[in-house]
Amino acid sequence: MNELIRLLSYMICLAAFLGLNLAYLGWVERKGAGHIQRRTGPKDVGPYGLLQPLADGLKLMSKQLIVPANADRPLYMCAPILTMVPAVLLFVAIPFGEHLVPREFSFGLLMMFAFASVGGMSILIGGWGSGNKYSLIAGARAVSQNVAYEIPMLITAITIVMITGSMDLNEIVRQQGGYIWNWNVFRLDKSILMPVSFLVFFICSLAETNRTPFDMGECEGELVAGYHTEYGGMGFGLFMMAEYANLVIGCSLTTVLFLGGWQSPIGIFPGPHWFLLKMYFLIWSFVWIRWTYPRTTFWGLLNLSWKYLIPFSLVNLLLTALFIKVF
Amino acid sequence: MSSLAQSQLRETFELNIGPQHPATHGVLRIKVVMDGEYIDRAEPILGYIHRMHEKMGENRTWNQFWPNMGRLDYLSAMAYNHCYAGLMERAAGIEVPERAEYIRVITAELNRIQSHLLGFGAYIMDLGGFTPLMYAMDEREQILDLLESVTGSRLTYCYFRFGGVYNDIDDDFITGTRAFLKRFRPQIPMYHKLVTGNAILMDRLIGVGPISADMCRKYGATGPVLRGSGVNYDIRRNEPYSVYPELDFDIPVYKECDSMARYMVRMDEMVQSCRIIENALNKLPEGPVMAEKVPKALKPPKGDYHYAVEAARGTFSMRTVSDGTNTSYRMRLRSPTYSNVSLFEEASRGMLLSDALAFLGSLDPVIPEMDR
Amino acid sequence: MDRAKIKRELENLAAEGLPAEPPQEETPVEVQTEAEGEDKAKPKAKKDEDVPRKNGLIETEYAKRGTHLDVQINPDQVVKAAEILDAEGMTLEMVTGVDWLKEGQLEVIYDYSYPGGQLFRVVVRARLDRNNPDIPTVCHLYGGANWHERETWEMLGINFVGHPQLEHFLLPEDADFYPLRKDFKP
Amino acid sequence: MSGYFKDIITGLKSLAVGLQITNKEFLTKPITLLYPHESVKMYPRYRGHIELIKDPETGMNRCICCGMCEKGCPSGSITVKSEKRPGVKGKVLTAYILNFTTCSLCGQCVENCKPEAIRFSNEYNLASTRREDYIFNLLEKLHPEGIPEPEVDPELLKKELEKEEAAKKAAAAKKEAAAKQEAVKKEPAKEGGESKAEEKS
Repeated sequence: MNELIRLLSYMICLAAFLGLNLAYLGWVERKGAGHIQRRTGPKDVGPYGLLQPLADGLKLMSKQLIVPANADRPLYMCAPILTMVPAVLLFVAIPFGEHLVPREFSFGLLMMFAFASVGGMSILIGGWGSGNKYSLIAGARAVSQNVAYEIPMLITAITIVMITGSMDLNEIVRQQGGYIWNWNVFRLDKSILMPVSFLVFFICSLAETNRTPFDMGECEGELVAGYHTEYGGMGFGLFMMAEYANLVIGCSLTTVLFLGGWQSPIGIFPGPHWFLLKMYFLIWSFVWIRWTYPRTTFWGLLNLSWKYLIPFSLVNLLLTALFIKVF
Repeated sequence: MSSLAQSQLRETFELNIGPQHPATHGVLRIKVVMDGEYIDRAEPILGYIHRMHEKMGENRTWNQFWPNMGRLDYLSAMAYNHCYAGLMERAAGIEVPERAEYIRVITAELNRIQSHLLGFGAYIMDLGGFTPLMYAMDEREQILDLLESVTGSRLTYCYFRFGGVYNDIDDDFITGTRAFLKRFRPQIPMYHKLVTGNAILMDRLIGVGPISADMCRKYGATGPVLRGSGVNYDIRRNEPYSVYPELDFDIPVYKECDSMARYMVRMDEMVQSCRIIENALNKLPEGPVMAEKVPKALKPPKGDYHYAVEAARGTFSMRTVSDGTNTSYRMRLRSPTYSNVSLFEEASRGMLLSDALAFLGSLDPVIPEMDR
Repeated sequence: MDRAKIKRELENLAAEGLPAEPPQEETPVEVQTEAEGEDKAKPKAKKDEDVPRKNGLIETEYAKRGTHLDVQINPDQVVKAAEILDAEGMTLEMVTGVDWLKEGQLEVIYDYSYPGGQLFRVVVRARLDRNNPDIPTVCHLYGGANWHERETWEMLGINFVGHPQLEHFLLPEDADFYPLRKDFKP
Repeated sequence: MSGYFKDIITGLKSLAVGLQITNKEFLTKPITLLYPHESVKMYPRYRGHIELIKDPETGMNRCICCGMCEKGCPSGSITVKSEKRPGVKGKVLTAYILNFTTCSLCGQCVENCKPEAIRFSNEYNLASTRREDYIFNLLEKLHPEGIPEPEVDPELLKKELEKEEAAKKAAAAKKEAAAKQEAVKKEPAKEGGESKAEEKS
């Protein structure tokens, strides 16, 4: 009974946290973009435009859902929901604080990767189901991109598993306690390439979340709006929210694996606030990157993965194995 | 070309890029036969914004044709005004006061910077970077304000007249222009740092869309496209008009023939335009801005006349056949984008879709000018 | 680019196409200069000007016309002319048509310029019969002529024989009129 | 191989430079002009739609109804309606209609206007969903409180009346004369006709 209440309260809290994040990350992005571009961003709806997400949501919800004539109706309808489900589900495994975990899995990392690949699948379904050539190209691109970037991401994650000897996310964080040099990014004693592997993981999470410069799935310069060209109203809204949910997940995972999760950099007052601080800093860097760089080409993207990221992560894996064996 | 394209078992599909597409800047439509991500054949389809300016020229008096000149290339309307003024002055033998010519050059060059700024911003936006567009727009607004203070309009200028300009520039404009130049000059290195030097952008532009000098010649491509292919051809130098021979500037030429070269030509041209403006402001003579004795109803003698100027996108030339009346018998407008885009079909064969759009952006098409 | 060579070859070409009577090169030049030098208020030599020009080459004054050479040749010689100019590195800037309703003729104008430093502009023109406006295409020499010829066909109904794609371009697909012809009434 | 690592390093460096620039811009103040809350500075030469100029002396427009603006307009957007009034010198403008939907603001009308009766206005924030709202009667715009009647010059009126009178008289006299003449003419014509008929017969 106790467990049930705990789970229920977690569910409610997570839903609230998620909802707030999804709504206000959009606001953060627009405001950030505005200020980076010498503009002000949303301003008129509420103070500092803070009610803008509400207005946007209302607008999206009041729109008619249109199914294109030559769309595959069931696929078209279920794709936005399918993107949202894994994104929400993944929050179950994330340790926000030492005791603030909805559910502690001993294989949390594995579950993360398993569900994350469903996201790419749903993009393909959405692109295919729309019956639009642009969407189809976008869907095909998104899948090959996800596949290409999951490899270095997984290999890098394996090095962490090798260092910590655990797949439990909370356990991984626990091992990074103490001071800042105990974070996995700076664990040069385990592998001298650790900062590089952090960079690899960071780039991969950029690519996995379909963010600029890797937004091949929706590059508007070429494919109009990519896989969600045909979606309007809440269909589009769900895709957009899923993007932000994936953003939160990606940044949380990076925080957990490399930046010590809820651990404090100075050794005192560890707790969820550190986690959120780190996560939001990463999210901000995602936004910052998005409004700074142009998009790569599809070929450039695959080149980066196969020529740079995968060799680096493999070398890193070998080095780590060597270090662990020798020392 | 992809190995797929060469194999027997290829499956192609048609993709319709445009007329409403974020990368076509207006209403250009390109019918593409795609082979996966590769372009098998691309055919630009024009005419979505065709307004038949040439026929309008036959129905309006010479004076009444003025507003049309601002509506061809709405981004560098001054150069088009300049061409028409030059054409009719050549035909009717009108001497233009020197001050007027200097004012024409200053405004036309300001307009050229403005056009290149938007071209640069929009091009980077095509490539996915949204921020440079906003910075470029910021600078562009300054120019538009300056030009508005003189001409009264922001985009579709109708400022030149046969024998001079509509009204004189004032001291506010001169100080404003100087202040703008001072403010604008350091921006270009910033653009280079933010955009040109960016590894992602270099990856996208270098070696993309090669056009040889000979291909440019065959297709009549001009402007930054030609100069990006290593040909030093600029009407301002090679067929000097107005007071350009008296001014001090260089013609940027790049030999790489790729999209990056064309992009760099535009960036360097902005610097050169700054030089021209500064130079012209220093040399600006006093005097009237309108020639005396310009007849209200112009009737150039019979025959046909030709005049060419360097617009922001290349050679804009006009050929008019006059039959001695107050309207033209035939007015032909040769727009640079028309020729520049005509080589897209040949050059884009076997290109990746994303490269092809990067290539199209490097041609910097302005659709209303192309369709006329 | 060799100006003298271009001039000589084009002159020969124009002379080739002339009918058997001896070519009078001097007269058109005079007419032209006379017309230029005249005060526009009183067009005196009106009688002479209304007659269509004879084939042949005229050296025009750049400051007044914007061109250096003005050649009128027979329609079947335009490809030859394009070959001559192409060999010298000239570029085809535009192709235009003019409808001379009174004379019952259509005129095709080719504007050539030189993109290699020197200033040199050549106009090649050919007069066609209005009822039978056929002229060979120069597409195979100049790729850029493709669109220009297509437009000229569309606007004036000049049929470029051998053009790969004479389809509607700027006008709607079902347009069955030639808007730039002088007898076109919308 | 060294090129491989060099590429990575220069690439990362260029990316970092880009981030630096955008960060700097993020921290500087935005330049947006918040349009509906703040208004744009208008230049005196701004070309809005044309308007009639009020003569400070008479409080009337200066239009002499020559129709040059109407003729010069490339798009035929201007219609000038005028009439002759007794006792007023020249024609009187009754309506100056500008069809702003077709106007291209080229300024031919302003240039053609000899008495400088029209100029560009500074009005820029016109908005409407109806086409008819852009067909302005500039005379009404000049006098929103109602179009004043032109002043009648009594002397001119007198003169005109006299003239009219004289003209009437002259006309009457002419008529009479004409009638007389016709009567005179008719008879010989009749005669002629008859004679002709006679000849024919």
